[in-house]
Amino acid sequence: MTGILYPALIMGGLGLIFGALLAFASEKFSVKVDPRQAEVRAILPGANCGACGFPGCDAFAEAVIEGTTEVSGCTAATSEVIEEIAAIIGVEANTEGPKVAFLKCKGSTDKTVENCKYEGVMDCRQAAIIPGKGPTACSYGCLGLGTCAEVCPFDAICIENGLAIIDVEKCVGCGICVEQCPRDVLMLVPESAKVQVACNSPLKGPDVKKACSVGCIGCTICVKACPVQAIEMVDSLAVIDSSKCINCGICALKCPVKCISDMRDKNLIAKTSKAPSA
Amino acid sequence: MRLPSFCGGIHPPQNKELTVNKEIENYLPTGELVFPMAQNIGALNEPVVKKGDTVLVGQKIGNNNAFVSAPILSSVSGTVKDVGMRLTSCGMLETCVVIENDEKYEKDLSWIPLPNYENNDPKEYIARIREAGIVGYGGATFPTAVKLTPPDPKCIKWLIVNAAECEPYLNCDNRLMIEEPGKIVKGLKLLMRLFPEAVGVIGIESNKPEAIAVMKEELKKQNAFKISLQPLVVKYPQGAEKMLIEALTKQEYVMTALPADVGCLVLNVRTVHQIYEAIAEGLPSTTRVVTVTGDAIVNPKNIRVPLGTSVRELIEFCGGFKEEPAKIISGGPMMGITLRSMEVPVVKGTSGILALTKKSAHLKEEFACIRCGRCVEACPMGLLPNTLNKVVLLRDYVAFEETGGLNCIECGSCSYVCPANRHLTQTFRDGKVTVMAINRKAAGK
Amino acid sequence: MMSLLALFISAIFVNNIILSRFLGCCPFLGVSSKLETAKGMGIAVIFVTVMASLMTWSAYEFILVPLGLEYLYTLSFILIIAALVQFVEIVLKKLQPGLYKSLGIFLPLITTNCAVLGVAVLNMNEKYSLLQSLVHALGASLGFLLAIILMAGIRERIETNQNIPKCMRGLPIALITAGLMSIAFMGFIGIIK
Amino acid sequence: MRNPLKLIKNGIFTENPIFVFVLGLCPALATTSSATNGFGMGIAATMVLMGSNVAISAIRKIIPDEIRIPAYIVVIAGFVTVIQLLITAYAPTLDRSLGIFIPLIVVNCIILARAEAFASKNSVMDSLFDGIGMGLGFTLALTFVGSVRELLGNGTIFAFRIMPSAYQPALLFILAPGGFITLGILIALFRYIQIRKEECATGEDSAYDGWEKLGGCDGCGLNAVCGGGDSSVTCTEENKEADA
Amino acid sequence: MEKLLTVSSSPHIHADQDTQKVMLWVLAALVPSGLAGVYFFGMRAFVLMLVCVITCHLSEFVWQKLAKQKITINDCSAAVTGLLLAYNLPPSMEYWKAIIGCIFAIIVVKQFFGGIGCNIVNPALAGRAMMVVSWPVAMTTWTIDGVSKATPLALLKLGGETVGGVSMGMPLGTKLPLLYDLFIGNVAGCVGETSALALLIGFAILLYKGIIKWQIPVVYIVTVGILTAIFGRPGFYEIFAGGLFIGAIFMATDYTTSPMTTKGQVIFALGCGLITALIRTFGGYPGGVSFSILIMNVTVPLIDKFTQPRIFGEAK
Amino acid sequence: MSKIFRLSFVLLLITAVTGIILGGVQTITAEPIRLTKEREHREALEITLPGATEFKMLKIGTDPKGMIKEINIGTAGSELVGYNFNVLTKGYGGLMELVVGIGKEGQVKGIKILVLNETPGLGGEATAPKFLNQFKNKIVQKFDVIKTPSNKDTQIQAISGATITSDAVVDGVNEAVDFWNKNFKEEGAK
Ligand SMILES: Cc1cc2nc3c(=O)[nH]c(=O)nc-3n(C[C@H](O)[C@H](O)[C@H](O)COP(=O)(O)O)c2cc1C
Ligand SMILES: Cc1cc2nc3c(=O)[nH]c(=O)nc-3n(C[C@H](O)[C@H](O)[C@H](O)COP(=O)(O)O)c2cc1C
Ligand SMILES: Cc1cc2nc3c(=O)[nH]c(=O)nc-3n(C[C@H](O)[C@H](O)[C@H](O)COP(=O)(O)O)c2cc1C
Ligand SMILES: Cc1cc2nc3c(=O)[nH]c(=O)nc-3n(C[C@H](O)[C@H](O)[C@H](O)CO)c2cc1C
Ligand code: SF4
Ligand code: SF4
Ligand code: SF4
Ligand code: SF4
Ligand code: FES
Repeated sequence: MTGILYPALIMGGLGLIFGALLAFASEKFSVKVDPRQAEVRAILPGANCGACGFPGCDAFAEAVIEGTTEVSGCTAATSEVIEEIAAIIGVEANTEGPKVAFLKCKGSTDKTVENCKYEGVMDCRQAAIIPGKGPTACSYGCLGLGTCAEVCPFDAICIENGLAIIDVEKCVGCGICVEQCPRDVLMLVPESAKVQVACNSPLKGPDVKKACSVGCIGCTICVKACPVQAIEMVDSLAVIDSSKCINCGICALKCPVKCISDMRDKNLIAKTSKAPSA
Repeated sequence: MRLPSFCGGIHPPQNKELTVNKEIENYLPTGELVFPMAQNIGALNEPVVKKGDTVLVGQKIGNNNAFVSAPILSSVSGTVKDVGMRLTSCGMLETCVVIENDEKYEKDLSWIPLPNYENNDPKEYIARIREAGIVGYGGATFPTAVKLTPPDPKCIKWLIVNAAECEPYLNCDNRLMIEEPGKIVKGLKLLMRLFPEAVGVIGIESNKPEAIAVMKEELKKQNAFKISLQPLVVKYPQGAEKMLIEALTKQEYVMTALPADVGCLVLNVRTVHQIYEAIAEGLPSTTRVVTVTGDAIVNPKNIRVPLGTSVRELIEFCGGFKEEPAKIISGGPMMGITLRSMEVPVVKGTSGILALTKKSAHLKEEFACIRCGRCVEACPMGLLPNTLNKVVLLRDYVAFEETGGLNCIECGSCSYVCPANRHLTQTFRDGKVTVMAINRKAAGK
Repeated sequence: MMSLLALFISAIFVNNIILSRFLGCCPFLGVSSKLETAKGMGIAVIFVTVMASLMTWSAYEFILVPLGLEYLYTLSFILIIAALVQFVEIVLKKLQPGLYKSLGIFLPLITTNCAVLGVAVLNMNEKYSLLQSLVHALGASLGFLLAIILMAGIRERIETNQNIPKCMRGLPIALITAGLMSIAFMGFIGIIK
Repeated sequence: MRNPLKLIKNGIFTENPIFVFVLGLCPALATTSSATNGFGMGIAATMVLMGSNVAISAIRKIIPDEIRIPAYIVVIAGFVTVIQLLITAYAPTLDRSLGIFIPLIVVNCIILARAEAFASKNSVMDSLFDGIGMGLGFTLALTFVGSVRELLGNGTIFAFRIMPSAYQPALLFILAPGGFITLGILIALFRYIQIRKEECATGEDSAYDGWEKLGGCDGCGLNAVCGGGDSSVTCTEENKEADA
Repeated sequence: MEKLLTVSSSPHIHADQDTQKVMLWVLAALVPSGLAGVYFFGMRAFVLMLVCVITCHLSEFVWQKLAKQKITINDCSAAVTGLLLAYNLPPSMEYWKAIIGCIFAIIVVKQFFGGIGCNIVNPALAGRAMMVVSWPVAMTTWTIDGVSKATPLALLKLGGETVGGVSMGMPLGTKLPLLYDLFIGNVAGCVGETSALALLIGFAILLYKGIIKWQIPVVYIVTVGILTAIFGRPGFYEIFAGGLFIGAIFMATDYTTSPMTTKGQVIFALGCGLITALIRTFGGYPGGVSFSILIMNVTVPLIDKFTQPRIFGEAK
Repeated sequence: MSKIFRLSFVLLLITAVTGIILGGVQTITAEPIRLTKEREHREALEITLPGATEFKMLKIGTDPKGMIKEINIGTAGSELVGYNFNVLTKGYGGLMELVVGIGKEGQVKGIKILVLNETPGLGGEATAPKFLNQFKNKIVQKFDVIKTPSNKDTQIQAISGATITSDAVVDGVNEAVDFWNKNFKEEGAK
């Protein structure tokens, strides 16, 4: 009988001692952790893209709980997710309309002039530090070496014909590509703004013409054509104020060089949505 | 005796023999001249002439009142043909004043030697240097007048003339010393009036025996006992300011410091020469000596050129190409920038025009780093180029800054030696630009 | 039989707890991607292993053996280790938050670290005296520290390498690295006779 | 109750403890110098896994959170000791070749991980089948690794000579380094097949980044224990339904 | 413009050296010892070299094809690995074992880690170590012309300690070879390691071409000499025995697996020397060069971390 | 406070129940384990000392090297067959334990290796009869290891590639022989 009694006693004794010890310790030295952090983390998209400015989703979740950042700080999250997070931590979410990236350039290889050969690292940022901000004739357009495609955490960009093509279905508007593009030729636009000027060159018409056949020549026809005065010229480049634009698309029709994109244009939609993911 | 030098560095083939014995020739351009408004570090100049104006040699055509700036002066007489965008050596269209040369070279007569310059208050020099549009000719084109106004002139102990000319191929400084040593020594003497505590040091790489002999002679002739001449080890980048100061004064300073912090002021040979001309001869900064060379050029030359002359004219003056050039470079082969067209003007910073054939312009594929350590050994700044390269390509700019990437002086030594042919320096340029942009943004916030 | 020094050296190099005994592999691979954390983990393991060796040795000699309950060693050792670790963790969190931040986060991982229990069991199997047990525990955990630091150094170098085939990144390549380290460490065989 | 077959399949393939979670490495490395040893270890661990899963599931309601870990460990250690006693009594050869690794089943990360992640949340029957599945997955993996190592390092599998006798076995594979290298390569292969499968299924390049993530904290497997349990690793009800 | 100009970042000139040239020079420096090997051990040694070089190249090619990577076999680094591995095998080694060693070296040690420049241990040495561990008998059997011989180091080991007074079954009267024979390589040993003279010629070539610096080989060899002397062995004789020369000159200097800075390299060489002396004197293997270098290879990332050069202008 | 009580109680319960179960299992398995151990022990003795039917453990006298762990005396009926020596010796991978049986005349009657941590395929081959049979029925003062085929009784050919292991085994056997010579020779000769 002792063969069963002793082990039971010894083990029971050990259990009693450690149980008491741990219970005592956990009572005495308890530290509160916020369970909401895990909850928030769980519903975040989890791309760890860093666009929120924090080193990963975990850090963002912590910051949200601590209240040191806006709930909407996660650019990758859809508005529903943001509302959900807001519900968890009990604040009102401030959600603007979703945004997508847009390329202000139509200068594909067949539309632009080649005036030098580039030798060096095949990366837009690296190429942009050589004289002329890169090897393309236009110093403002897309270089087409694909830095944006590489950094996009959602595989929303691919390079075709020397141009970055954005798949608006995949793009969540995190803005990483915008930040990394050395030519500043990408911008975030409201998803609802369907008409955009696809040129980034502030140069005068003749200079633009020398480099590219689809660049904005600053003719101001669009400015005059716009029924709601949403377009103005900045340094001989047309700029559309999306808050005024009513998506009528007249400017796109009138533009003599066709450098205004109407994203409802059938060809374009077909092209962007079937863009293979790189 | 061991000549002074610095740690690291490389020994590229000099190729100076192409022009070392060619006397400086004067060239007077025939076509239109183009004057970019951006020719110096600091503020951009605004054109002060309009289309149709007539201008004289030495007349101000671009100006800015900002502290760090230097005016642009016309190098020819003629009429302003246009004020607009032209391609410049930086590869972009930039605002330029274009002047139709009337080939008369009429001078702006207000340019006369500074009266009584040897005895008056040396502070007046500074105004003259600025008005003359003088910037550093060593490559960085920093407005010299600014450089000569350190917060405390007394702390300057060394006035260093950078005559290293460590870039292969180039000979413009070398020829200037051989042909006009008097002006250089006199210019330095003038400057030493500004800095009473300072001694003058002329640092020359020992591969220029003729220049060393001539300058020594000249120093003796002029009784310049406070000026010494120091031959230096032939090693690239001996002429880089930090390396030169280390070689001559055994002092180092951190990335964020200026030479003045260790009591030094470094000026290029031609800068000193030009200062003398501006003060004593009333000649503003309208010309510069350019070495046109390279294995694609028929007849390499050293040429004194009016600023604004097109590169194509210069190359034609040298007999054109004997072989198809693969690269045309403004400056030396190590630091110079490639031109994408010959239709760009010579500017204040153009020290050479180099036309390289495919053979000598090393065009090879990049391979994986084999960790040979040559770049580390070559880097005069004590950096780890292969690591920096890796982090930039991974876009880890924070690591780039932490690893000391901002210290890089873009000398290109690492890329030169890398057997895997990695484009190291290129990535550091991106790293530096990006980190500085990030920091600026952070500071602005 | 062995002198203490020989025991110590052999525990670090020759019979390295990870590279030749395969104890503590999970944390060795899991926590070795950064040098800093590897160091923290290694130090935490040293602390816990030595403490645990002391306690398990005492429990074995003074409780189990007198009562003839040797077969309960597994159960009592692990209970002691688990309680020890959790207790230390709780206390550290409260009293030394700084230390907790640097070391404490590794503590929970150590409960299920084979190395700690393994060393305790080895001490028992080899019938080490208390002093020998402690020296052995210290040597073995130093061996763990050495291995994990070397591993972390290597992994920091290869982590970002885009040339490593995709399916090999992370753990598989870490395992192969461990294999190569283990081959190298075979060179120490026989140094301690 | 959930589909037992599914649970078992889950343990063998989808959530294979060795190849997917990369848990329980010590026995997977130390006891796989031959197929027999690997198999023996696997069976021993399976027994413990089944027992502990059932027991923990049964008492999950009465265990307070604070002493969860010690309680689980006691249960597990109990089963280990039982197995150990049985093996010593009835399979002494196995006992000798597995040596210290039998008591070390206690700290085998898989067992505690399953206790935490599954048994403490699910019914007794489900836990039993989860234990069987996981155990089988573990056993199969160990046997497989053991076979490969034995084949290369001794020319045999389960002591049957396979390689021609001219083949002088490469001892490396039954020694420590061979363990690491073989396991590393096998895991890589497993992942490669997974990636390929995904690519075939979607016709796209795989975004199979889970593997990369596994290299970090998530891959540690101790995750479940340290409280950083990732919902994608544990086998919660929602996940299962989504699976089905 | 007739033809487009090339634009690029500076510098625009480049040293006349690339990976391929470096590797070809290493191969050239290995030729003398190869000749010595063939002279002393016969044509079989030559075939062994051929087999290894071809296998290495082929496995690199096949792997890169399968993994859809850039094919880089032109850089000849695989040839260096193959040749060095062959030099480290006993002349009687079976070919199929050598082939497995080569495949291990190239695929597992080099390509798994990302190919040239990315491996963490020396591929040739790891290949050799794998073979030592796998087939210890074959790797320590030295048959020349059908006669089994002992290497000088094995003899030294016996001289150093008589294991339980057991005569190790050496042919009676076996004596240590003369220092002269040792120097020119007329002793038992691996294909390319015996002739110190030939290896020194290779060293001279490498130094002259600036492929390697003198620090690692010299510090390594001197450390071994001094330490073994301290441990009571014939230090000077010792350094010519075994694979020390080939290891110090060709293998410890492998760029990829040695530290980047000179300081780091000296530490690395000291470590190699120490471990070699320890293994030779106390260890289970007669020769410890390959394992010492492998062990130190593993520490290279840490050495590199702690011997970074001082950034110009910054205080130490 | 009640929480502490509750926690301790639950843990007590679990551990105690586990303890009881284990105690039960132990009680059941104790006997088979003892039997297995005994059987193995006896088997080893029988193999190394064929002919003997009964074994009795002897108190160990003085063994200066501490290598001898246990000595059994083997008899068949009242007839002395020989002695079994359990010897500890140090091999390549750690301690080895051998049982050496020595007959009345001092001949080695059999060897069994109980604990072996050598490399499989190398030192592991020490258990092979090819190696162990070399000792059988030899009456020798001291065995030597050689690397070539042996031609003398005293010479034992080493396992190829495992000289250290071979040395260790021979050392152990020598120790047993030595001990026999010193302590039991007279008895055996009687
Ligand atoms: C932003 C900037 C500020 C500078 N400020 C000073 C200054 O205040 N005083 C001075 O003596 N030099 C100043 N310099 C000049 C530098 O010290 C250095 O002489 C110049 O950049 C040319 O050096 P480099 O050709 O080696 O690049 C400044 C340079 C830069 C780029
Ligand atoms: C890598 C490197 C090499 C340089 N080489 C020279 C040179 O050979 N000669 C020279 O005058 N300046 C050279 N410089 C520029 C000097 O650092 C420094 O800017 C200049 O001497 C200052 O004089 P300045 O303001 O008159 O140009 C070099 C700069 C760098 C970064
Ligand atoms: C992986 C490995 C395992 C080894 N295992 C043993 C062993 O079990 N027993 C042994 O005596 N030597 C072992 N050795 C040692 C070597 O075989 C050693 O060279 C040998 O003992 C001496 O060679 P020899 O027996 O031919 O004289 C091993 C070596 C290696 C590399
Ligand atoms: C000086 C020098 C020594 C080398 N030594 C070796 C060597 O010992 N083993 C080897 O596999 N490759 C060697 N290589 C070739 C090459 O560097 C090696 O394959 C790389 O480690 C592959 O990443 C050597 C190369 C050089 C330049
Ligand atoms: S959009 Fe910008 S980053 Fe993208 S390819 Fe064009 S230039 Fe490069
Ligand atoms: S396209 Fe740009 S904005 Fe859109 S998801 Fe990709 S990186 Fe973010
Ligand atoms: S370019 Fe920068 S990193 Fe390269 S050698 Fe020069 S200073 Fe060093
Ligand atoms: S020189 Fe080139 S190959 Fe050598 S370490 Fe530097 S980057 Fe790598
Ligand atoms: S099984 Fe995970 S640490 Fe040993």
